[in-house]
Amino acid sequence: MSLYGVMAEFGGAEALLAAAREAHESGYGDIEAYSPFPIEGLPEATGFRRNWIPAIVLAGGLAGGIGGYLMQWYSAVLSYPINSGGKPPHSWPEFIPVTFELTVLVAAIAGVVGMLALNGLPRLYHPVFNVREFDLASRNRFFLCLRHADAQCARDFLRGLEPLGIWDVPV
Amino acid sequence: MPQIFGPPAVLGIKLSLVAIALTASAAWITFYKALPAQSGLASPQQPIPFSHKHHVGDDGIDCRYCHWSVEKASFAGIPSAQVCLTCHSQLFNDAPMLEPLRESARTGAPIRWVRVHDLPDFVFFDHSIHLAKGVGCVECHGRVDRMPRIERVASLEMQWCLGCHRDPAPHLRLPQDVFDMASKPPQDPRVRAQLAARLLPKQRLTDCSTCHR
Amino acid sequence: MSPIRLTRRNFLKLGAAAAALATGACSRPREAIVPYAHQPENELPGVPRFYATAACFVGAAEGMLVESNAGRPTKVEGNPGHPGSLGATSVHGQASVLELWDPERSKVPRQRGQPATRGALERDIADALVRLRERGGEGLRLLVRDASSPTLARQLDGVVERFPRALVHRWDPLHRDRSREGARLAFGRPLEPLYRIEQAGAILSLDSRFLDDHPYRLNHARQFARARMPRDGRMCRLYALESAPSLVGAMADHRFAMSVPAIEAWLVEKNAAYDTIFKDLKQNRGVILAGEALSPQAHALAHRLNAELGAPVAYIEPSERELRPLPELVQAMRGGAVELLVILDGNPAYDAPAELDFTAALARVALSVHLSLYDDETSARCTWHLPSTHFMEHWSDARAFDGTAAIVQPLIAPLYAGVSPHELLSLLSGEHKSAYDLVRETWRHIDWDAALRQGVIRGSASRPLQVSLRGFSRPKPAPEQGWQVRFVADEAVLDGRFANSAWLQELPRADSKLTWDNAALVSPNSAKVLGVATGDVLDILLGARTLRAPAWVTPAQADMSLTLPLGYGRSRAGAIGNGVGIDAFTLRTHAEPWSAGGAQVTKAPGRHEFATTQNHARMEGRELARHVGLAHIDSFASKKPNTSLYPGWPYDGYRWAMSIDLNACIGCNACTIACQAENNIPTVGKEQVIAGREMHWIRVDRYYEERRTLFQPVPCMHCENAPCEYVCPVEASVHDSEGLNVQVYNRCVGTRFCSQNCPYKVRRFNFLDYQRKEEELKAQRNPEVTVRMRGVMEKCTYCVQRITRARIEAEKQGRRIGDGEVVTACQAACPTSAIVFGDLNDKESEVSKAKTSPLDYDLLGELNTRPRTSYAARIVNRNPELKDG
Amino acid sequence: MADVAAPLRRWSYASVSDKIADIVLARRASWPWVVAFLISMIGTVAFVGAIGWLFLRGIGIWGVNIPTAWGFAIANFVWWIGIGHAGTFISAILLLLRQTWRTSINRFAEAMTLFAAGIAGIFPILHLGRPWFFYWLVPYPNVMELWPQWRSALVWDIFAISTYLIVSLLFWYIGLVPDLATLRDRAGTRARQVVYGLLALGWRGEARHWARFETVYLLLAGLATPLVVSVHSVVSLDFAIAIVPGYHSTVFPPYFVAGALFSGFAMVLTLAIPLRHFFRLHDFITDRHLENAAKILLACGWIVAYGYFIETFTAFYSGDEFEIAMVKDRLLGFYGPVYWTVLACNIVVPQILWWRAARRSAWTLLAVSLVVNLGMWLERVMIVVQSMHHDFMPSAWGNFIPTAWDWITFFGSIAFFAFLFLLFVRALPAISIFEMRELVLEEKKS
Repeated sequence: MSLYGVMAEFGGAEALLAAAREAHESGYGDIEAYSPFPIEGLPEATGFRRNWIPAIVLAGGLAGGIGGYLMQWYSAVLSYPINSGGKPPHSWPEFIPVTFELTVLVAAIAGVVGMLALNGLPRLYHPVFNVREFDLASRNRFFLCLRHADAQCARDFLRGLEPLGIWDVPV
Repeated sequence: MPQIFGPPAVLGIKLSLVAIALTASAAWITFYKALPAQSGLASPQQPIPFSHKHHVGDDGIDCRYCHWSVEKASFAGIPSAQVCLTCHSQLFNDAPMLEPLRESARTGAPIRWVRVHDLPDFVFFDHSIHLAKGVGCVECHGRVDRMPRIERVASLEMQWCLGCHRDPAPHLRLPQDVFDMASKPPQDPRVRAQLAARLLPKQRLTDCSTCHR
Repeated sequence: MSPIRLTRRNFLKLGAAAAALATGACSRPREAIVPYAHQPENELPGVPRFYATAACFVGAAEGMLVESNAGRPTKVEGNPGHPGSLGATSVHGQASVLELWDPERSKVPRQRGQPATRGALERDIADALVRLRERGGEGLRLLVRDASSPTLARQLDGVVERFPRALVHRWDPLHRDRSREGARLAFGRPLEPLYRIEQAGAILSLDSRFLDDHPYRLNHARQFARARMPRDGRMCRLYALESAPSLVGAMADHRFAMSVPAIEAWLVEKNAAYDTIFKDLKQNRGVILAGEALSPQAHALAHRLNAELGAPVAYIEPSERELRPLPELVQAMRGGAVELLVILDGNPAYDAPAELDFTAALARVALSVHLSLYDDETSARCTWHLPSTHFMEHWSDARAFDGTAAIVQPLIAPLYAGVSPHELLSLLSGEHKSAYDLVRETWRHIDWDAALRQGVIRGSASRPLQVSLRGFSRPKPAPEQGWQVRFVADEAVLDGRFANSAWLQELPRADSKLTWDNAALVSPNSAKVLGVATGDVLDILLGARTLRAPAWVTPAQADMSLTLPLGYGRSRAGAIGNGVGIDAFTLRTHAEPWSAGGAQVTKAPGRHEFATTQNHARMEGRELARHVGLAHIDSFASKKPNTSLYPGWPYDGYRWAMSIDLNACIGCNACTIACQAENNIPTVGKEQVIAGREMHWIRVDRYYEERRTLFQPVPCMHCENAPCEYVCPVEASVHDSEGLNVQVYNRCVGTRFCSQNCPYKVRRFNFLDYQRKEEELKAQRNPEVTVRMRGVMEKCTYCVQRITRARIEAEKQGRRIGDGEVVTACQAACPTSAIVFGDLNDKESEVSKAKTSPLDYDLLGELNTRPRTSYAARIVNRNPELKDG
Repeated sequence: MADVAAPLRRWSYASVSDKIADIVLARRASWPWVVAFLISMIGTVAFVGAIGWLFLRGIGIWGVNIPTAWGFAIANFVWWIGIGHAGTFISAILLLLRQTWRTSINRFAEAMTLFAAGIAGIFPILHLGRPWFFYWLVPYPNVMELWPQWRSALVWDIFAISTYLIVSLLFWYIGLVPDLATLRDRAGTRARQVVYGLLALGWRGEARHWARFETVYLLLAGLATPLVVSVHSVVSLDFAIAIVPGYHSTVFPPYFVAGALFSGFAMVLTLAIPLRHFFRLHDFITDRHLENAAKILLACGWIVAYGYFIETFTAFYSGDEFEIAMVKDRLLGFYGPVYWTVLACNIVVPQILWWRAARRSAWTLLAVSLVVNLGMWLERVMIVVQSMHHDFMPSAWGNFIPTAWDWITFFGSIAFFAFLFLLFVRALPAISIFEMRELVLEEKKS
């Protein structure tokens, strides 16, 4: 049977972090670490490099702001200019609030959508859920999963880290 | 922990999402088709199967013979039973399809035609001024001389009105052409300019108060 | 034949409910398009036609041009050629079209309350006549109200000819017997004084109400306005002594609130003020006007004084002949001597003098027939009630106060099974002629078509007569004991004949701004004496009769005297008028019809809630309704606004604008109701008025200042920098290229921000669905104006429908709209031409000229709203030698 | 701030998770919850009924009129929006300020924000004369070729509020995802597994996911911060751009924002105190939490007081006759009592918070917070109504008298709010679990 990876369970954040670092140094390329809360340094330890989120949010903000202003300008000046209270069609000071709101709105949506997309979520079915003990990953247990490595070596390596347990993760 | 969602479950969820999307769009399209502008009011059954094609196209009767007030009033005028009978007391005077007409003349009870070109009640349209400025009948009513049964060719939506009010020039005819079904707006830009010059400024034509009171 | 436009217009309102639920109804209901079966002559669908006619509301005819849309009378305009109108209309003239369409008008003849046929009635009458014939008409009595119709007079003669012993009586609760009697004393014959107010340099009004309910009020108003125009530093000065609040007092330069006996005493005793005033009158060709409430002796004295002054007044025959008085009739009725009583119009069971007890007497009449518009109090007590046709439904004729005759021509076939007075009379005279033939006969020798076209019969005015004074006794003022009770015709419902008119009931009364009610008017001092405030209830004991009435405190009222407007407390007026206000007729006697002394007034338990449209009477030092002394006109500070950050919008087409002359405005409310009729403005009812939701587009604000009353008509100002517009989120309140501040009803979602931000608070909101649903009333509506549904804002449009009509006509002929081609409804109705409307880009237009006046100012101009509507300040012309008043 | 979390020493990852999750997963509901829920449900029914009648008959069932065409609806709107501020303020601004004590109250504060803002959003629509056309305020291509009128503050409102709602919702939901995963993994029944499973989007807590998660969470906080300030500034512009005395005032934006936080924190306390009492959360929501909230309350109270003062001052300083008349009327006119009640509730009463004892006594705080809620609502009513009823033209002056429907709608909205909040408490973790775990870790370290 083909394996998704080999998984080890740890009791604490420090243990997981140490394990992840060691696995990384011993040349395991594809490491996944699961924890019930974010742990400082863990992503880097598992080889996480570039975070695109800020760029996406910025792009969204710009799009929202510029788009918003253009929309107002088009509708009030080009599409149907109407004399409202004797103010000029292009009353730019009064276009500011909507422009600002749209900047924030689009930026926020872009950020969230971007995050989910990059995280490949939503993903309801995932091999790791096949491990019975994995439900503790959202409570008080910490898991390390080595992928695309010879299963036997991985098991041996992990056993060296003194985990609470080791499992194969079937696909 | 056992998987909560096996691959089939996930597939099911995805499919149902697609289904929801499809039904929603379908519902919207049906709703949109039901809007007055698109709805089947375009060519309803009339109490008498009156054919503009026959009267205008074949017999060549002028619009104003029946719609007599079109140049003088906001309302074009619908011919009274008498007007019809000026001819139909001689022609087809016993045709069964004209019975409603004869009855109306007899009893004085008017014929209830179904309104085809129906504007909302907060819109005030005036036929006379449009004709006076060179907007021909055919511009809004289409080639009625080819309609066995009268039908609506324009949506009569505000955007449709605005289309002309914002840029009238291409829709203007020479005064002698306004009642001519076959006529075309003059192509010569100078003539067009002359016709357009007789209009109020665009700002006035697109004022709310031009059509709404 | 149901006119197409009618069905189309009202669909909006009918569809409202549906739309409300169906969120913008996705498919419109099928509409029928209904042509005529037989096309009437020269009738253009969608183009209104005007027909000249006339009607009597206060004793003499008011000429009018009635607008007819596809055969439906929809609006009344004045007839410029008619002396009783001069182009203006009274509030009653405007309301008469609603009266025509009132769904509660009587529709069928009734015998003792049960629907019956006209045939049966005619048989009854015929039988009675046969019996009466033998006794030469003994026991046949007729009772009429308005007798100014020459044809009617002719017919009455006919009846008397046929039945020599028949007697014709007259009862009009608003009669003018006092002035007639006064003239008889002074000149030996009953005459009417025809005042040339325009030529008067000064006026002394002795409680005359010559602008309020005088038969010649519209003509007086126009003359008065002219007289008040300053010419080379001089203008007519008005002194008013009044026992009840009146428009005259409000316009006066010197105003004295005095009871009727006090006025007569003042006239006889001649104190210092009297001398000063008399001197002024002498120097400036003044004239003295005496009111109905004064005794005949006082009238006679006034005539003599006018003669001494060489006052501009002529004397003419009264427009209607003298008939027998009511008491005689009642006596005969009580004696059982009346076999057949025919009552033509009028409502004596309700408005006859209390002590006569007309109702009881009526019970003793064998056969009584009542012809009236409504099935009212009298109808209920008569053997027969016969629905009368409305004056817009029948042929007749009528005389103006100056005698000028006019043909009353119908605009529409009778809506119900009604007959006209003429037809009923022809039944009695046995000639069985149509009203048309009868009227034609009366006017055999005139140019009939011209008479119809012009609405007047040329040269029919009565000639001024040479009169010579005779000796008569001076008035002996009754010593003032107890309270004086003053009865006045209510400015809205008159003697109650308009009690079922929602327009008039909701029309804010000039002085009190009270709607849907009448009250006992009390002066502040008297209120202190009684320990009452507005809304407290009073018990009034007069002679043997008592009345409980709510008090209304007004500074314009004389001390120790109450004013009771007549015409309320009706029991059979209809759903609108029943039980509104208190019935002052229950205190009114034949001997003291206008003012009675010796009353006892006490505070009664309980409170009464009034519906008034203006809760605050003072200006709080703000410069709103401005006035200036005649001498200081040049130093008047107009305070026109300053600069703006934004460049102004160009208006190179037309620049519509309005100017309202506060010096001319007499606060008569004609503009308010004319606007209501023209623009399909709904009435909302007493509760909604109390809630502060009245809908009038042009209101007449009333402020008190010292002893002065200031009127200020306030329509939409059509500001160029309109505060209402930039706050509207959906572009429902916007400016058009001619400077109109337009309200697009069909775009309005009802945020009401526009009203919040309107400093003038002239916007009106349909908080509920106010439009009445009766089919008859739909027929009255103006097809050129959208009927607004619930939830939308509305306001004065400068009568955009009239501007549009004029523009379309002008554009068809390829010319500009000329000055005076667009006349707004309020402007047309105004008796004093206080309102001018026109194009500011036309430097020659009336409005442009008006705005060059040194007195021209913007309301709240300091807000820089740049209103298109501006005002000319009122000019006060006080007599420097006279301190008080 | 360490001592805020001090009591957590007694707790482990597991116990924290279980304690909070069990509030939701517990089979049976506690009787106080049931009672409260029933009451709120009755109120909600009344609320819906009143709305139905309103749509049927028209806006006239309320006391609004000319001149006071705005009434309770707008006052309620402003009040609710104000309450809706504290949540995002706590979770966003305090996050940026590294105020770890926020962790245990941000979740339900955000929920409160969502519900309050949502209810606030209903009122402008109810307020319309023709509510079924409310969407005309939103730009979309249409057959009339018409657009919203961008100069109107009401259009700004639509954008401000919908933006605020959406951003708050995202912020809240993103924060929930890891906890939803916890609930998913601990859910007893199949049904709950599915529901929470779907909501959790298959969250696994993978390290890279956490990294992106934290960035976006931080950025959202950064975006939400100016948003909080902008929303009530825009709301205040509904009044400030008008020319009417009492509306037209430059102090409004800051004054409204302060007022918003004021009422917001009052509401946070109103909810937090019963919450921690009935669910025994004293270790998470400590007295220190309450005290901090109380301090903010006191501070905001003074800013609001300044607002009241400066308004009156500038009126007289300006010498504008209309402004002065308005202020005189506000103090001594028909609505004078309202003004003085407002001062009592918003300025006098909160002064008790100078005393540590008062700040640390939960029930005193609850009382104060209720008084402040009332005071702030009255303030909104005062601004909306009193400014209008005596404006430029004395001839048009009039009073606004609320009808029974006005009151039902107001109290109904409160009931509806309670209804939603009670549901939330039973359906979702009222305290952020994963952030509590972080705190536990920190406690271990220290």
